[in-house]
Amino acid sequence: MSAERKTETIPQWKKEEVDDLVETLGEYDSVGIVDITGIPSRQLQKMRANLHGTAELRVSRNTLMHRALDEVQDGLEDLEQYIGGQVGLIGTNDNPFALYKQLEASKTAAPINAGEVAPNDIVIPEGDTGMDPGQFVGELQAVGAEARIQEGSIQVMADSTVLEAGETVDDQLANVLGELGIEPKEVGLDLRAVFADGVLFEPEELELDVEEYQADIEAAVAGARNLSINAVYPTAQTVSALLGKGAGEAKSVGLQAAIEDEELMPDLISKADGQVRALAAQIDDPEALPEELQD
Amino acid sequence: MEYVYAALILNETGAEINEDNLTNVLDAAEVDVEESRVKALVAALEDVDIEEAVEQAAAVPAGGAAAPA
Amino acid sequence: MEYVYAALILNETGAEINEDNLTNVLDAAEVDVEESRVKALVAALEDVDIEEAVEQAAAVPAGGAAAPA
Amino acid sequence: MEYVYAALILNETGAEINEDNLTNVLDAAEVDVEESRVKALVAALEDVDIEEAVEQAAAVPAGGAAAPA
Amino acid sequence: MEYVYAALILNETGAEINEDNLTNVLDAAEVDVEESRVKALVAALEDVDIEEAVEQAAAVPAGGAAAPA
Amino acid sequence: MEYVYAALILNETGAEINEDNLTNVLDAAEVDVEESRVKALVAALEDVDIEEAVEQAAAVPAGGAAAPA
Amino acid sequence: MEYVYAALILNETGAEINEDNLTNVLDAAEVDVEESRVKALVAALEDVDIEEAVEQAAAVPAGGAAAPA
Repeated sequence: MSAERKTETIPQWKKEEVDDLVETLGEYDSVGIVDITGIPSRQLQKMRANLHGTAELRVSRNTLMHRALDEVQDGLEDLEQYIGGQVGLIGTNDNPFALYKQLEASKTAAPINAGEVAPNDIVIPEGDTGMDPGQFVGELQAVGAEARIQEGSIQVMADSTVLEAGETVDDQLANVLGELGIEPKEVGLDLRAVFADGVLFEPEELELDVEEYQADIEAAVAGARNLSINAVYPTAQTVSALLGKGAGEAKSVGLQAAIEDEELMPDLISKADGQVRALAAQIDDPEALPEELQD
Repeated sequence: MEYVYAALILNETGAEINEDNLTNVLDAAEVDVEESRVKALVAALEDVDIEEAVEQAAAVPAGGAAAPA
Repeated sequence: MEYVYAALILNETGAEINEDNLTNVLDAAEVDVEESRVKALVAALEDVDIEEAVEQAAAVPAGGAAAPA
Repeated sequence: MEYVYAALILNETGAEINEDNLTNVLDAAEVDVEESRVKALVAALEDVDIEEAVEQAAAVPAGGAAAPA
Repeated sequence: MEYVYAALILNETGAEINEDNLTNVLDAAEVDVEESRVKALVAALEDVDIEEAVEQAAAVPAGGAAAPA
Repeated sequence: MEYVYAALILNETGAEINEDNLTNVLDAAEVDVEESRVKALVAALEDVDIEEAVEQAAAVPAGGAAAPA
Repeated sequence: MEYVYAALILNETGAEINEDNLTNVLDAAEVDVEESRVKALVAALEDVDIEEAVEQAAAVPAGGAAAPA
């Protein structure tokens, strides 16, 4: 209904564009808003091509994207709060976590220019710059790096944070970073939010700690094994351990009781021999011991 | 081990570890449920402190929980 | 851990560890399923070698020190 | 553990570890035998090399056999 | 070791570890029972705390799990 | 362990490890000798290479839990 | 070694480890007893806590490989 009304107020091409966006949105289980700020259009084309098969990227006017999301509703309107600046719509039938991972992995490093705001802390890493001694050491020190000349070259003695996230890069720092070849920016499609099957995810929720999951699985498996063995509920995976446990228990009882069993004899003899040697070790007088027990 | 995992899920949710509940969970995973294994599991877990049995390494000196009859 | 246990049941049965299957198992255990956790688990397991994790856990007695309550 | 011990006895005598034999041994010890546990044990043992499991246990030093009798 | 296992079953059930009971269990397993071994076993176990001995076995990883890396 | 020690004394002297000799040694130590244990010991040692068992004991550091292979 | 084993037998039976008792045990094993060695052993053991020494050795090295099949 509302769509009908809107079509009267906007030009035909806009209507078609919105319809098209709506149609696109309908094709995907998950829809997200990505930040494309600063990505040159040629690079954007390449990124779009790389996503082919897993996700579709649509760039349109923000107002039209608002309109399209609003039209679809179903919760997608919640994404509107993330529209702002240069953004695009991204749709995928993949798991949103997988989408996030793919986008993160496809980000590339880029140099930062004077006047730009640092997206994260900028660090000049410890190490040999490979540069010959010269005035550059002073420039490094001026931007806050712990640099000195050592063994014939300019070295940074410790990881040095030269600019904090949110601060603006000045000419001098841009120059130093350029000389060092440090590219502190990550350029790529930056996922702001994804709406997937009724659930809205922000980036921090989409970043998975795979190691933690691995650890959880190991803990779960180990716990199940413990339970199976401790409760003596044999499974194909634990019955060997239970048999081993039973055999070990029998052996322990057999050895403690010195049970005259053929299987236990070698161990009982070993035990006796060990005891003789242990006792002999406490005896200082060689006269009291046979040769084989003397040190 | 799927039977044990099923019991552990029920244990986490606080649901009773009985034959019906275990069977439901296993059914949902499309396990071809063997009644005797379900029964055996319920019987084995009857007098067991599951938390403790899960945490206690199966191979470690038994303080008490180790060898329930 | 109930989500992980559910995944392990599916792993044992050879069923695909996807959102539907996980949700079914958890539903059957009357877990109040959080879709986002299911999604996250499915995604995370794409990068985890479950068999390896299972073997790893089996090789090492879990629990470490004896801690009988 | 009585079910496991019973299986180990049968293994030593070379008798088949089946439900009947296990039940006989346990009955003789006046164990209140639960059929389901017997079944579960037999099922679990199906693909297991008992000799190997027992030998591995034997290869491990028996826990500090402290106070001699 | 079948004689020792028989003793362990009796120990679990709480039955007395005497010649008759041991013989019954071993008979049921179709062991060709040697009276003198049964007698010797009873005598050997007389002064041993079986529970303690069993628990000491648990100090060692059952199934020969190698020390964790 | 006194029965085992007695057997090892006989082994050292080169005397036969039979019931009479074992009984003599144990009698001399005023052990209240149980014939059945003596019998069982003789039987158990029949196929055991005592020298080998002793050597293996010497090869393994006593007290140290040898790492299982 | 036989002298030390004889001492261990006496230790187990609770008999005093003196020259007479040691000599009796060794005689019974038809050892050609050397009096000076018996004397020396008795004297040497006077200050030794035999129980402790024996227990230290009790973490038995497994003669696993020697176990008859």
